[in-house]
Amino acid sequence: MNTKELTKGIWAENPIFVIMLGCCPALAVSTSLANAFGMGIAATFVLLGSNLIISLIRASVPDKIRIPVYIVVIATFVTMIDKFMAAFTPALSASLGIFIPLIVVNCIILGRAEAFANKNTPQDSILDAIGMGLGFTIALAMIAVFREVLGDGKFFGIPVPLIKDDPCLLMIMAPGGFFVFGLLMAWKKHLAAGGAK
Amino acid sequence: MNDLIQTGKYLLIISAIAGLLLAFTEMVTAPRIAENNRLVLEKARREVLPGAERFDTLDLATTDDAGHPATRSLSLGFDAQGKFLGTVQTVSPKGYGGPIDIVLGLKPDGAVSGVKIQSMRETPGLGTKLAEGFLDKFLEVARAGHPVKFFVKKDGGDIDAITAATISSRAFCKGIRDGIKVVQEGQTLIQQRAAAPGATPLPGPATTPVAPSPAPAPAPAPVVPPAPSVPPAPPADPESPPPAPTVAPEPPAPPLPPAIPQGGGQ
Amino acid sequence: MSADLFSIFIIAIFIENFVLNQILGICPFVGVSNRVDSAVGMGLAVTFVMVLAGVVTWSIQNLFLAPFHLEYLQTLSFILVIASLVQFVEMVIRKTVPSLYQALGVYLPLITTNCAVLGVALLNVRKGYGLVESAVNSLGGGLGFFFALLLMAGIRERLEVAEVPVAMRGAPITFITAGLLAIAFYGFAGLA
Amino acid sequence: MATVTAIFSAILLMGALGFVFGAILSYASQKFAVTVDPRIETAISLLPGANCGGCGFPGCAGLATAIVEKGVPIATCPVLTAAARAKLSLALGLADAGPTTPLVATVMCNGLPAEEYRKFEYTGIVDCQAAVLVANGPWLCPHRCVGLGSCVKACPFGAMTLGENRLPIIDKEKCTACGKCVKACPKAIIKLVDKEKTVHVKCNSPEKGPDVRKVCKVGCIGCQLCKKVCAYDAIIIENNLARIDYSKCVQCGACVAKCPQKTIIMQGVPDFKARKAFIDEPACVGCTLCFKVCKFQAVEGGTPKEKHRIISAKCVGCGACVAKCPKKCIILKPID
Repeated sequence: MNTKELTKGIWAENPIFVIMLGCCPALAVSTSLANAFGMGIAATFVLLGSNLIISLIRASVPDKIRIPVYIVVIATFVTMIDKFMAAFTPALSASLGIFIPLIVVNCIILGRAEAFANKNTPQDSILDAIGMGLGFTIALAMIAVFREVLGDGKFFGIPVPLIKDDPCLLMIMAPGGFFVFGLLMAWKKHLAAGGAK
Repeated sequence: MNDLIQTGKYLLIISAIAGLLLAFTEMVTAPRIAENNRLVLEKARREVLPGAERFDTLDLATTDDAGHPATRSLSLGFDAQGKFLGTVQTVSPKGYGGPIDIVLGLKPDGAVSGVKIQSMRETPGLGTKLAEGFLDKFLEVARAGHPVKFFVKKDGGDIDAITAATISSRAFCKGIRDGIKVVQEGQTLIQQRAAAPGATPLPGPATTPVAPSPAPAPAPAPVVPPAPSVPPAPPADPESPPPAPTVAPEPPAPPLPPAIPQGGGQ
Repeated sequence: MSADLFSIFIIAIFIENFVLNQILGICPFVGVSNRVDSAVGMGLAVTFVMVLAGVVTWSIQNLFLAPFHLEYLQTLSFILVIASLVQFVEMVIRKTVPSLYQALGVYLPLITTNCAVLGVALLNVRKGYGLVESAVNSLGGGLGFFFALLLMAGIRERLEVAEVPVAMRGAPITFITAGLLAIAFYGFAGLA
Repeated sequence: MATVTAIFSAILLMGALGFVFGAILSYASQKFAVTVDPRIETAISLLPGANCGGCGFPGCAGLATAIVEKGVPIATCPVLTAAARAKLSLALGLADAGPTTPLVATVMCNGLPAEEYRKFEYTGIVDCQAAVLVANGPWLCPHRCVGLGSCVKACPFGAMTLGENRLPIIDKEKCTACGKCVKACPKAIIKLVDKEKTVHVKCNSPEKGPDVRKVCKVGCIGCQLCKKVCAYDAIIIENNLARIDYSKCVQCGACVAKCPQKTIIMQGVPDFKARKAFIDEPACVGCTLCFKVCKFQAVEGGTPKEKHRIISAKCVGCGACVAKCPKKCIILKPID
């Protein structure tokens, strides 16, 4: 059970900051910590399932229709989760409901399927999925902290004293997402470069 | 050539399996989802029209934004003693990110008794403020009694919009105005139905039972009481059988259920 | 009728620009915008896929899904259509313009998961557009993406020779620029 | 009953869609089949894949097609190591007549005093080609390295960084001598040189001595002292500029010590001191070989069987005698 597969996804090869996949939901959804965790957990769950299935069927897929087959697997998996959650856990679905359809178009899932799952064993694929999922959630949470506190004047829903009366709305809107994302990535590169000048 | 068949066959199998899986999940989950939605709506209706115990549905013909004829089903709320409390309906104006489903309660005199947002897809953090501060302020103004102009301040109304989310605020007000218009137009019918609170609701315009078919959106009842001017709306869905009038203590069929948050339905 | 179409077209390109306003399709937007020629290639490929996908998904929705009440198959069938279209486009480009195929690299298959393409398809259904309206909206969406990508590529080529702090080089400065572009695009919102 | 038809219609629809698209894709894959010669595929996989363009072809794929179809020699790829080249020639069954000595890019400019000799403050586009358009660069010396890093940007292997005085520093291990930096430099200061050699003339200016002194403290003034002191005549003076013939140079350092302008340097030995030969008297057997080989008559002796001694004033430290002495009793020592 080599843990490298697991830990690489969390920080070293963080899906958002390093491989730069899955930025669409990251920017669109990271307006509050609750959303961020919701999206993160949902994405991790789907990534786990799809990586497993794809690594199981990878041998038999003719290369010409590799992408359509993977996408059908992912879409089926996502829709099933969405429906089952809506039916059996209505409360959870109310909060996570809008994220699930977004996951189908999350580049990480197909990215990892294409780059990893169709070349490695199911065990490694599961580890990779967990690592990538956690990395995705952490990155999302980091972005969401800034955007929620600055843009919405709240932290996890609790109003923050100073900012709550006139928060900078730009942070919540699209440009804010871009700025926070860019700055965080620069900070990560700065760290990765050993804190050089 | 055989490669063509071979690949086609492979994708056919995969897609067919996918179709089967989804159909299976749909079959298992659709009724429960409809049930969940109905419960949520039920709670919303009670919340919006305090004190209402029993609801009667009445379908009114109206025209939607593009002028095409459409039916709007109203629920007439009666308290335990059968007194007519007001009407509840779901309006779905088009907001910034898609339809905003609002459950609107109106008192007999047209004042707003209560409003609740069922589902919306507005930009998180901005449009979603409709459900937070905006709603309470809106209710204060609406319940103030004096005739309220349901327009955003910018358009000369009494409602102050959410900053940077004027589109959502305008859509919200439009939904309210639309609801009030429907009730005013159908005022005669409502009075007629409200006038006979004691008796069990007239058998006439009963509702369709929850059709067993997995279709998530059961078609609204095609029959509308023979109002002089308004032509009955053509049955939208040929497939569902004409509803046998069933009298149940509390008509189970929900009015046009709100769009499932995931955005299916017309 | 055509006035309505024109307004859909303009809204799709400027006001509800898929990349800068609705934050969809960021992965290829950042990945391929380092050079103008690969940006043009990607923009055209995405627009082509979007328009075709818009038309095909509309027909599937209205000919198959709605009448048979199979709305739950919506996401699945749409994404299958888009994936096959992208694979088709990939083969065509590989045969006809190999250099563009090399330049786009991994980002060509990633058009499949490009949120913008599926976004357009679902938006067409949610807004209840007709066939022509869907086609126009998809074309507008595609050109909006293409327009944003071109702007970005032009700026990034100049960034190559500008003095950028070490940590900001590459993706971070791209995102900051995209943020500024998004603010600029808000100017168009007044057009609605 | 209705549910069964629903499931059936779902399967039917998805199955039909799947089949239609599967068929279209496989038809397209035949119609648009790209016939790729398998040998080109192997060539691409064995080439370094950096697409640096050092070979003059559009990337490794371009070179691979040229090798397989047009018979271009494998050696045109400067980046390939000898081992990789052998493997490739084996895989393709082609001859491997590649250059044996690995090369490395070296910057032939020392431009030490950056601020003193600056013509103007350049704040335009950060690119050497662009800066050169403005009055031939911001430095007094027209041949000085512009220092805006076009070469650093051109290097696909990340082997170059801008050091102090804005002069590029080249990492010998990473540099694959692909030549991209040589082409990128508007002043043609970077040259591909034998990797082992460490002594270089760090100047590129053919101006006359007095003109060079006006614009640079460490420029070559063409005084020819280095040429005189070199025992292996490895230095050629062309229009006031010394140039080292690397095939002859043994890096004895004599020229480095002699050069009054400190233009010639030995890499890795910043303050190189002049060295003199010393004979270990008891071990000397008087074979007179050192006397014969010394070009500078710095050896006192010549009669066989007598002890020889070095005249340190004349000795330049070229090390010729050290190599020749059969008893290995001559050593070179820096004098302080």
